[in-house]
Amino acid sequence: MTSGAIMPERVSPVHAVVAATATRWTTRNRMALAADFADMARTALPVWLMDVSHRFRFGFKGAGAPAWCSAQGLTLPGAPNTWAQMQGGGLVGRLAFTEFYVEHEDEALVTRLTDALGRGVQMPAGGVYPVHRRDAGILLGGARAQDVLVQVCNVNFGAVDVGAMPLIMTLMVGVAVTVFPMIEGDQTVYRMACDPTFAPHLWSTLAEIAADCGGASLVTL
Amino acid sequence: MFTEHASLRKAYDVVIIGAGGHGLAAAYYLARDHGISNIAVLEKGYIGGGNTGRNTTIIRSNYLTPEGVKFYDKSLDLYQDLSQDFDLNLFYSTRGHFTLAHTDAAMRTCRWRAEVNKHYGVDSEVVDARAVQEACPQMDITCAGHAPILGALYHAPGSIARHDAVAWGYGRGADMRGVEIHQQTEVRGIKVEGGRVRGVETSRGFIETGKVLCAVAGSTPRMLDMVGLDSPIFIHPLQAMVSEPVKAWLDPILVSGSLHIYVSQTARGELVMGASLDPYELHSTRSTLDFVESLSAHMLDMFPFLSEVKVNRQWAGMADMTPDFTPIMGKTPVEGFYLDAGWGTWGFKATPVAGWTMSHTVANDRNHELIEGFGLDRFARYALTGEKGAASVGH
Amino acid sequence: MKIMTCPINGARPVSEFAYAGALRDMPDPATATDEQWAAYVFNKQGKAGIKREWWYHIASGVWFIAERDTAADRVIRTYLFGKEAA
Amino acid sequence: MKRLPPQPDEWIDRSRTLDFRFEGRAVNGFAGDTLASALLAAGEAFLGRSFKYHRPRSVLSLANHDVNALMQVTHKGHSRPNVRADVTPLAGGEVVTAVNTFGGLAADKGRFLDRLGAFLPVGFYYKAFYSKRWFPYWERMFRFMTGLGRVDVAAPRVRTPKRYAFCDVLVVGGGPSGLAAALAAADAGAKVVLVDENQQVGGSGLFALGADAAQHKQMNELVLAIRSNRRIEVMTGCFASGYYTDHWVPIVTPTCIVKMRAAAVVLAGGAYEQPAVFRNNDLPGVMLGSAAQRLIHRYAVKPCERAVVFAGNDDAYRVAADLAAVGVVIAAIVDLRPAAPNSVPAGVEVRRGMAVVEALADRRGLLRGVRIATPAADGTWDHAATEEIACDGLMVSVGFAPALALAYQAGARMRFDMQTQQFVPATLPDGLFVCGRANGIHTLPLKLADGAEAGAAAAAVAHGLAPHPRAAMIETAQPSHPYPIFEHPRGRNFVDFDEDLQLKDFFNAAQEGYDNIELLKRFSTVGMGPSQGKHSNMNAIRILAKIRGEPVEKVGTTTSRPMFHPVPMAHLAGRAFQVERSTPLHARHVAAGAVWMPAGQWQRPEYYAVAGLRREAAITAEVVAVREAAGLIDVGTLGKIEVYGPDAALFLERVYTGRFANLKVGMTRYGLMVDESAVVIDDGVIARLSEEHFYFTTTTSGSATVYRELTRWNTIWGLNVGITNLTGHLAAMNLAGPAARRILKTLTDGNLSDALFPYLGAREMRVAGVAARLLRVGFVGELGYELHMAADCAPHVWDALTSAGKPFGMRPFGVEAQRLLRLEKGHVIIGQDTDGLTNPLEASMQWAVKMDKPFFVGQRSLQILAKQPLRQKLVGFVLADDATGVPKECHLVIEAGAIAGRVTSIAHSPTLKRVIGMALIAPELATPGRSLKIRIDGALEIEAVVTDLPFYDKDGGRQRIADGVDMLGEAA
Repeated sequence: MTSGAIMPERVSPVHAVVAATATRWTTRNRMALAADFADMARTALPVWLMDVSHRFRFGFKGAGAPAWCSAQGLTLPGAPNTWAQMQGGGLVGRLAFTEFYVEHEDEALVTRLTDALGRGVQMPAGGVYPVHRRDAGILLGGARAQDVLVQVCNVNFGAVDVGAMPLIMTLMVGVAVTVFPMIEGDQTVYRMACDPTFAPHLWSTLAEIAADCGGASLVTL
Repeated sequence: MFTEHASLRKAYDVVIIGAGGHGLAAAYYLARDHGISNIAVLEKGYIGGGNTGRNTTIIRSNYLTPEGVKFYDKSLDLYQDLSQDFDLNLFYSTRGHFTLAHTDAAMRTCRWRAEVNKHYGVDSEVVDARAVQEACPQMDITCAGHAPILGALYHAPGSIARHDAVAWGYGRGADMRGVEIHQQTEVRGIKVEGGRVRGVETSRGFIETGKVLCAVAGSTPRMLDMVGLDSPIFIHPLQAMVSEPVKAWLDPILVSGSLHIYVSQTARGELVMGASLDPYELHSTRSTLDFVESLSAHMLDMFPFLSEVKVNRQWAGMADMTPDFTPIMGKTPVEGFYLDAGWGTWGFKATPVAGWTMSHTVANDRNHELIEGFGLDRFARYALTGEKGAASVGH
Repeated sequence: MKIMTCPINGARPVSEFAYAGALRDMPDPATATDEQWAAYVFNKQGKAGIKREWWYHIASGVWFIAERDTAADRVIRTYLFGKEAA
Repeated sequence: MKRLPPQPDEWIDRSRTLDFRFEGRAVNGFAGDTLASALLAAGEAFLGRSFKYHRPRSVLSLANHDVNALMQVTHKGHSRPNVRADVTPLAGGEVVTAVNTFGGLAADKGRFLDRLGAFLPVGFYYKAFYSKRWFPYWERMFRFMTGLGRVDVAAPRVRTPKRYAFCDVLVVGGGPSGLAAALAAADAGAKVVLVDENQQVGGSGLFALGADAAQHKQMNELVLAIRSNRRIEVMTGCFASGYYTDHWVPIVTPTCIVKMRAAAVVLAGGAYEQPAVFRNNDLPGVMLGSAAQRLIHRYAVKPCERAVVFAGNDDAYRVAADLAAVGVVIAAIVDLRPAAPNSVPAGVEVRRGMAVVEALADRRGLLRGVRIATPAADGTWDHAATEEIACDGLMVSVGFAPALALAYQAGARMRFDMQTQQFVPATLPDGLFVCGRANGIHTLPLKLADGAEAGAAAAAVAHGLAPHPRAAMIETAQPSHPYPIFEHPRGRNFVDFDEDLQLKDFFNAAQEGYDNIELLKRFSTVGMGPSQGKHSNMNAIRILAKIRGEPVEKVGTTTSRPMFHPVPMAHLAGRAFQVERSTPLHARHVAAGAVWMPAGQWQRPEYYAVAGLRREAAITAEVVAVREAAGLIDVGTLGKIEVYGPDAALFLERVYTGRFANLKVGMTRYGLMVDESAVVIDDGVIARLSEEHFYFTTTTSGSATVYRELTRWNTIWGLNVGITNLTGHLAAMNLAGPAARRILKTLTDGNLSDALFPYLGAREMRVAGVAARLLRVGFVGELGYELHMAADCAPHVWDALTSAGKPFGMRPFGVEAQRLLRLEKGHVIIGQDTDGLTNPLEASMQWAVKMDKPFFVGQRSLQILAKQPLRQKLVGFVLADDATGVPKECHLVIEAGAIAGRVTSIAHSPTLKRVIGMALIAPELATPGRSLKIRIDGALEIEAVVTDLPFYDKDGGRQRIADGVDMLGEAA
């Protein structure tokens, strides 16, 4: 493996495809991430990709899910298919009506939620069920991010009102993806989550098109 | 060549609904072999304007079930002499037919078909990837690395023919024998009394008859509704496309289940290409863009050098599908109402034998032995034929 | 490409959906005759017309009902199963 | 022809000369030239040979349907067929030859066919050459002659950046009405995309000038307004290849397709000028008036020195004016109409009420003059009273056919308008608008007004407003002559230049009974060539109307289908995305030397290559390892589903054939799934992790569809359960073999004792520090643990097991070894040992079906089937030890000369040292000890004996190995 002698406990679903080009590595949340371009300002690139699979993810669903969400002190996204910012750079997304998706840097926080809901083998709280998630996390940004999106997805992201904090569940090159558009600085950045077994295909496709658009894949820390 | 008849007669011995290949073939054989020529063939559009003129003209008999193999083998047999019979060149061109296998499951199916075919004396064999490459040296048998070809079912008698001409030949033959072909004549209703057919209501008036043969492919459910029958037939569009003419380079007929392709090159030099059914029910012949997009992508996996070759035209037909990929033929619970339907994507190759067996069935009011097992009643008995087995092995 | 409107995710190209056939009422297995049951299992009422159909939004896993004219390919309306009135 | 001095709006850049080769000769043109304009300017008289008779031809329209000027273009190392010279920009450096010649354009050996013409009437090939004996030879010759350009089989795969795009109003066509429409829509606030297939917008407004300076000024101002409008995106050199449902219009650019989703569409594609039909109307030098105007204004090419203009409308006089303006002598205007317009250019002779009935060729086959006569309305003329006029150019302006293809595809209904003698839209679908010549509006001021209205209406629709009704424009001009078609006893009066169809061919076809437009099209192939009838369909309809004695409207038109112009497959294919899935352990398999086999979207290790071992030997080694020590296989492709809730058990009882209500917490049970017709569709292992929490697996291919179908069922049932698909989020691996427990022990503190974790048990514990679910299963027939854990941690666990297993002789094993192991154990693989129609009774799986449950999917159908005799039955068999051959899967079982079944699985068992298998056979044969005949490749018949399953470890002792008991072979 390109990622050094001791294999960290966690492996990014896109590790192998990234490893094909990566030369510098760093470890984050017990996961090896490529660190090429790490010192470069993202905004300098017309389009860039970033592997954020190291973040911790967790979901819950069921009739009691909205109430449980609030009970855990999480901001409840009011409308279906919207998301809310969490302390410390995490987010909670509301998938349709009664399913929620949580993604955060802080393992302790995610563990607390998981435990609060019980470890599966125990009885779940009334009408709320845990959803075990290990999505691949991909960040797409840059002035020409749109040029990449219009080659992979039929949704008109140019017309999306980012301010309304929507999340969009759609297909990208045949892969089911949940997209969280967000403003970072003066750029719109697209945070995406997908089934990790599709991630290598999605990543290499996005990377190929990004490269055609003069971009690159990178990790900034 | 086709006599125009100013008006419909009051009564006919047999009314055939649908002047496609099947209906006209049945009329032809009724007149030629059974001495029944007081026949009206009713067509709401024009001769051969339905699936007869919309298919990709492939003719083969390498089926999976004994019923299927025997039936289609007879069809090929009848095809051999049609050009002479009609004094019309059908361009019946024997090219050899490869069913490509990209997975071991597909190889198993090929072997299954080959064995059943051989058992009934049909010329089929399993060949390896090298044999495929020799027959089509231009092909990238790794299919761009996505789906390497492991081998194929080779069916030497596989042929193509000029589809319109088949309908024209049968039509002219029937016309010469006194059969009346009425184009632009739509069936509005079928009169049934005491479980028996009495007549047909058309856009040009009512006609009496005791025997109605329904050979209307995509319109079958509408006709069945007129006689109060339901069936497992469901209608999905089947699309195809054709390239600009290029000099001859492709001889065999190639079919790939994994890549959803079938392709052959016509005598004019066009590549005729088809794929799988549209994904949902639709009673229309509209075209879709995603069809030509995905079919082109798969074609280029197999033939990268066609990148600059242009697609000239696309079209669609309405395929009358059945749950077991086998037609529904013969007598029905309604006396005097005979069905020739459920042709899905394989109706053209069956044109002669369907007409031949249905003419026998209508003339004698007894199912021809070759279509035993194709009856509408098989579903209530859960006695589906195994043709679908092929499609499902390895799924 | 055809546009289909998911009651939850909104208007999307039909390629984002899976079609699962017409909505059919299952006869009571206890009282249905064998013939009635076989008809339920196999027959399709295949005639063109306005049909209530199962559609599935692949990316979100949402099942819903579409009322569609199968001759004109016109979607009249879509709604969640059981929420027809809404 | 020769190059003119600079013209005001010329498209060529005289500062950039481009060299290329044509038919072996060095030629040059300017940047901005098309292949055709460069060749004409260079004095080339012939550009191609016709499809059937190989007659020399040149440009006809210069409007992308000059199918007789198709080229084979070799550039940058590879060659493209059927390149359209009339519209393809000159690149420089290309090597160009005419397609479909034998021995070159000039010396084409095919030209003898022109003399054979009399023997090659329409559909001639239907009436000849069909003797069974001779057809193959004749067909080979025929295929050699047909087919236009050549495919370069060495050409590379081209991947194109196909993309989606969105706009409020899409305007197709950048002529006067299209420009006006775009401007009006933009002024109404719409985001507009304007597409024009020409290299520059302006359309006829800038070439059909008639030397009219005012029009020239007005048009240039309009173009400027468009260019400077920030709401309008202009795409030139691009065309809309079709109209698809819901305003979905692919725009073909030189490099890719842009899939445009518009809220409203304006079709302003104008009209195709139509040829007149007279003898030798295909001679080089004969062209449409608009072609001459394009040559002059766009490419500064002088069409000829001395011209006759064949007029059927006033446009012809503008053509004459444009010709005269560049110094062409107008020998005469031959006007079909008895009354010519007022504005006749000074000094030009106008022959009113006369027609060109024949073009005359000199020895080289070039135009030397025309014969004119006075025609009757039916196209006949007095052969005694004709005269000749010398000329080297004949410009034909007798009529137009509207470009309505996309409107037809959108479902518009047309009517035939007598005033303009063309089809115009009668009813249009919502959000679709047609303006300009396609709408029957031909004169400039009206076109501008018509376009502006269409654009405003489209913008309204795009903004969700009701389109205000459009005022009906009244066109007073008569741009199209009703019957510009003239018979000639010696024929060669072409109707379809693609297919070389002459007037008499249509009469013959009708004679044969192909006398409705669809049959005529199919029999004669009119309009079936690359130009798709752009210059032939309208005249064909007129001819048929005359033959049938019916009005044109009654004859109707044939259906129009995409492509509007042919589109390269690479454009349609784009990047050709191929969805592929890989488990988290993919890289581990690569490192371990996996040989891959496809499994749906997955690639799975078939086996792991071992240096010095052949495939079979490597697989056997894996089997032996599992039987005697241990093996590890990635089963992460299995579907993994979780069900929670008070009704969880009830739900499973409904979707599986077995019973789960009584399944104890911490235990697993095999589950079989059938569809409503009782056909076996899936199976898996169901674990009960708590009263209201189940976790289960599905087959690899079933994962998505089973989850989907389960959620659909519960949408109907409304049971209180939560169903989750964890397939991709969890990894799974099966550690199996007598050493499995000992290996596992080294990595977990969990209690693995048989008492606390018995066979078929399910437990949660940490393995190598990773939280995992362990299912004690026996698919391969040994002590085994299926480990399920978070996908991101799976490689860590795999590595840990791999090193922990080393001392025990553990090996990774692939799908092929697993297949063999489960076969020894008599376990069925759904889809291999069953097919699309097999029910559980036939699959000998009654044991997994509990008919006494209140309900499960497929139960009622099974009750019906249970009353019927079995059709087939799945059995095990072994080959006699002295068997002289080994059958393969799907070889047939033969009984009394008839097919009695087939082999579904077969292999040589390294464990039992003999060939074992399973077969679906006729029930009457399915008794243990019964001998079967299996036919190999349709010949040799091998003897086999039906045996009970399983073949190996019948009492299942090995899966139940208790603690401490050491059943390790010497291998350990």
